[in-house]
Amino acid sequence: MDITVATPREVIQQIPDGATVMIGGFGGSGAPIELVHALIDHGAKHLTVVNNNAGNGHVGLAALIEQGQVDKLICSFPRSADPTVFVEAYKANKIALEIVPQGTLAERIRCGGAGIPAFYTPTAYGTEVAEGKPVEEFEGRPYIRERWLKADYALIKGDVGDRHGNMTYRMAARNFNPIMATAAKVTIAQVSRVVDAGGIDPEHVVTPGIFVNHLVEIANPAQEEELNRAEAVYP
Amino acid sequence: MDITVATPREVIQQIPDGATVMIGGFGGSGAPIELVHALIDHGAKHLTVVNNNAGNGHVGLAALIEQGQVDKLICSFPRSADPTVFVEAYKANKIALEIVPQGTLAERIRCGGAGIPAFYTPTAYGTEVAEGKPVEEFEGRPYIRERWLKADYALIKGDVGDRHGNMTYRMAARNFNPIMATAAKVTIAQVSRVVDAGGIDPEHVVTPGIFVNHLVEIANPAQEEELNRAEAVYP
Amino acid sequence: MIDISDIKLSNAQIAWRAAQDIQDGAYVNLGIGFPEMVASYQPEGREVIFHTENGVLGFGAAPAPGEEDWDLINAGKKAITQKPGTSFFHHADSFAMVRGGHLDVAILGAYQIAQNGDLANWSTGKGGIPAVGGAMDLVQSAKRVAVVTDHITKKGDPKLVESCTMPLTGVGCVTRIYSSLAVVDIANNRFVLREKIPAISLDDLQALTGAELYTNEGVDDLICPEDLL
Amino acid sequence: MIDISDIKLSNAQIAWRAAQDIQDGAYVNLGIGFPEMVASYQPEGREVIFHTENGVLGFGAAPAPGEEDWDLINAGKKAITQKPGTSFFHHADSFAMVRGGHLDVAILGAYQIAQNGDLANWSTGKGGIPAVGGAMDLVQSAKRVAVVTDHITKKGDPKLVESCTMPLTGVGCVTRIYSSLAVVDIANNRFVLREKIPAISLDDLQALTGAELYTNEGVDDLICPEDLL
Repeated sequence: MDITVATPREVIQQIPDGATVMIGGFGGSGAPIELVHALIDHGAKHLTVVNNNAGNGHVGLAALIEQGQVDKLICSFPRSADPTVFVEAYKANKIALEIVPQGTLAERIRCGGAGIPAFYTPTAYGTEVAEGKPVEEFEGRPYIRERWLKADYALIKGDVGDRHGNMTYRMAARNFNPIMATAAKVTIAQVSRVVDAGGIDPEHVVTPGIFVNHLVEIANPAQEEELNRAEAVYP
Repeated sequence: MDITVATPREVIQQIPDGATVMIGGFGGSGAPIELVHALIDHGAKHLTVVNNNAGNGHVGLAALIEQGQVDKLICSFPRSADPTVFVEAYKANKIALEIVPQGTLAERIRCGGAGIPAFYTPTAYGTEVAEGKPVEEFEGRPYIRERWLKADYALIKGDVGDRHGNMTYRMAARNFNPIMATAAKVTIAQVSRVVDAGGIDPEHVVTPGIFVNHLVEIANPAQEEELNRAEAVYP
Repeated sequence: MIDISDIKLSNAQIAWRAAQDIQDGAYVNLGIGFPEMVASYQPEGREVIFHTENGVLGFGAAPAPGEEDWDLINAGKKAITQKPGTSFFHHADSFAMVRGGHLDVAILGAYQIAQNGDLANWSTGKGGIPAVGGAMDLVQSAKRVAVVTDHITKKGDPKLVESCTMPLTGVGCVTRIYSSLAVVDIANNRFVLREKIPAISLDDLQALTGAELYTNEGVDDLICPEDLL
Repeated sequence: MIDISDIKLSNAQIAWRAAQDIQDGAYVNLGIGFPEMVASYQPEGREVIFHTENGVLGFGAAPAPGEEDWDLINAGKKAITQKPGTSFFHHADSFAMVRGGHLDVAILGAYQIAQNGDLANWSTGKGGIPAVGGAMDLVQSAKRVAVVTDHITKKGDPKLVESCTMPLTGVGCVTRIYSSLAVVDIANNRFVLREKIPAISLDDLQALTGAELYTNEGVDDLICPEDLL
């Protein structure tokens, strides 16, 4: 069993127009820049993207939005050091925005992967984010009901991956990546290093291979923060 | 910050009669035998115990039941190689039993720790286990609603623990231990080895210390399977 | 009624037949006991990754006697081993895999299977102590749920029935039955006979089955290696 | 109206005051920006463990410029460091800690705080782009939710109000306010003044506050180190 592929292109090109795509990362940390750039090269349009943020500068998710490929963004925090691209698209009504509190976003994704269609949370009760959502009391405290979130594709970034798809992450670059891997029909992962099965201690696997469909080695991945400091623009 | 204690006794003795106690382990794997035996020595009664099973032989959970300390057991599978103790108590109406499907049990515990009072699952829909539980359709499929499960105390077993309470586990002995650690007001953990903060690679921590209140080193913990093969009886 | 004791397949043969349908690269959960035998008959050249509810994926075969490490067991509490690609995780993550529909195949035993796919395999309903374990999660959520079973009970009653009389494990969940006499699919709320052992006639097989067997899509011979006993 | 610009506490002084209330061994989340300053003023001898929403517990201070590793950042996307006892985990686990009530203290900024504990700090409600991040989770679930804030807005309007006019972050969640003029608790749906800076009179403080300040439990002087500017 070997789920590795040589280049992002050969697997990214299966993503059709209109797909829902989860993109890992929190800001630039853990963002699968090379996979996102392959998605720009591929050109799929009318995407719904799930990410914590809305991109920064003119690379990665910001570049995907700048290319007009994203119809809707589901995120918790569409602000960043340089959110120009998203802000312009949003103000021009070129992109729809669904704001989800960060913990609710994480749990909706986990539930999507774990087969739980709905759950109750105290988060956002009594706020405008809760408008229209069912409310119920448990032990005298009010909660709102939230629904799972699933995707057609997840693009995630890890550190080491084996040929079965078992993966580790690097420090805070873990963030949304492991849960997004579980919530998509097809998960495409980039890792800095591919090893043979057995190359990761079974105790240290964070994402078991069952959640990963395609694995590509990007030996020296770009770091969004550094690209932006260099004022990089993609493509 | 140092949450270690020298002996199980000094922390187990705070457990009052009538407490709800989660006990980690799946069968004997990961079962905190020494903590359970300290609970027998302590003598707290009328306990509600949450465990996947119902004990085996005459040690650990089986011995706790044999001593008459458990009023109710919440578990998924009260069978084992030698379930005599539980079976006799159950048939004599000395212990109440709540059967929960294993995945639902795990998720109820996780939700207890994660602040989610209720969730929907397809598991057990249409079975007698679902009787009396709310049913709702999502995308045309029926689900039942289950409630979180919390405890006053969790007794868990790990491999290595640091003085902050960060923990690792050993192979399949992980099982219910990490989630029970999150779902109790007070979590008491035994580990084979205590190390200083920094002694566990931050990438390899399975249970962050925020979930652990007391940590005790039991250098060579008993293995339930081996105790039972030796026909051990406690006390 | 026909005596099938001399013609029926052995458990090993049933397990062998079930193993033939598991694709390369599949993630598979095998129930405690008889279903575990399926792991022994994987066709050469296929790599199958086994899941056990208690938090192990990609484990290896049983260790030699005396080599057991009782921290490394399967859902049946039997000792297993690591191999390259093994991973460990906790119970909530393990059942996220199950409930989330990530397992390709779950193979379980059965007391009764109804023609609508209902399965009863956890409680005889006659008192005794109920024990459900992970079965209710597995049958409701694996992509494909199959059963390995004798075709009839020890008393001679059909296990393939119109509707289950025993407490259900799951509703409408089973899609294929590997029995000691036949391979039967469940589609559109009926039993569709795919294969039967040559030694039994259609009429006799029907007589041992509690609901109508549909045969209009063609019935193949069910041939298993004879040395699997 | 009194000009407080010369007498009010600096942000550093407010942060210092908030830090004095954090107990040894506490697990604490600090909001992005001003609240992060609280970490700089932990009293000697207390060990506080900081949580950041993006999956790190027990992290250390900012690295020296040029030493940043951009895989190791906090919720404000600023570089942080590891130290002994650090752990990493994914976002669902991070918010299980938050929502599950495992954090002892969350300290956030505020646009408005109402006397019933309602907090508005995520959206001015005036158009622009809303961005909630993890604030709604934190305020609803940390064991203690406190606010560090100027007592009044730049325009001079009260931030402590009868009821919030801006979009809420959470209802009834704040229990203590560390402002540039006072320490105010929220109890039984009212503002209870605990401490005020000596340079302001009770009447002037009341005039700068949008709801009644209860003083019947005694008001102490709020004294901060003077060199924190």
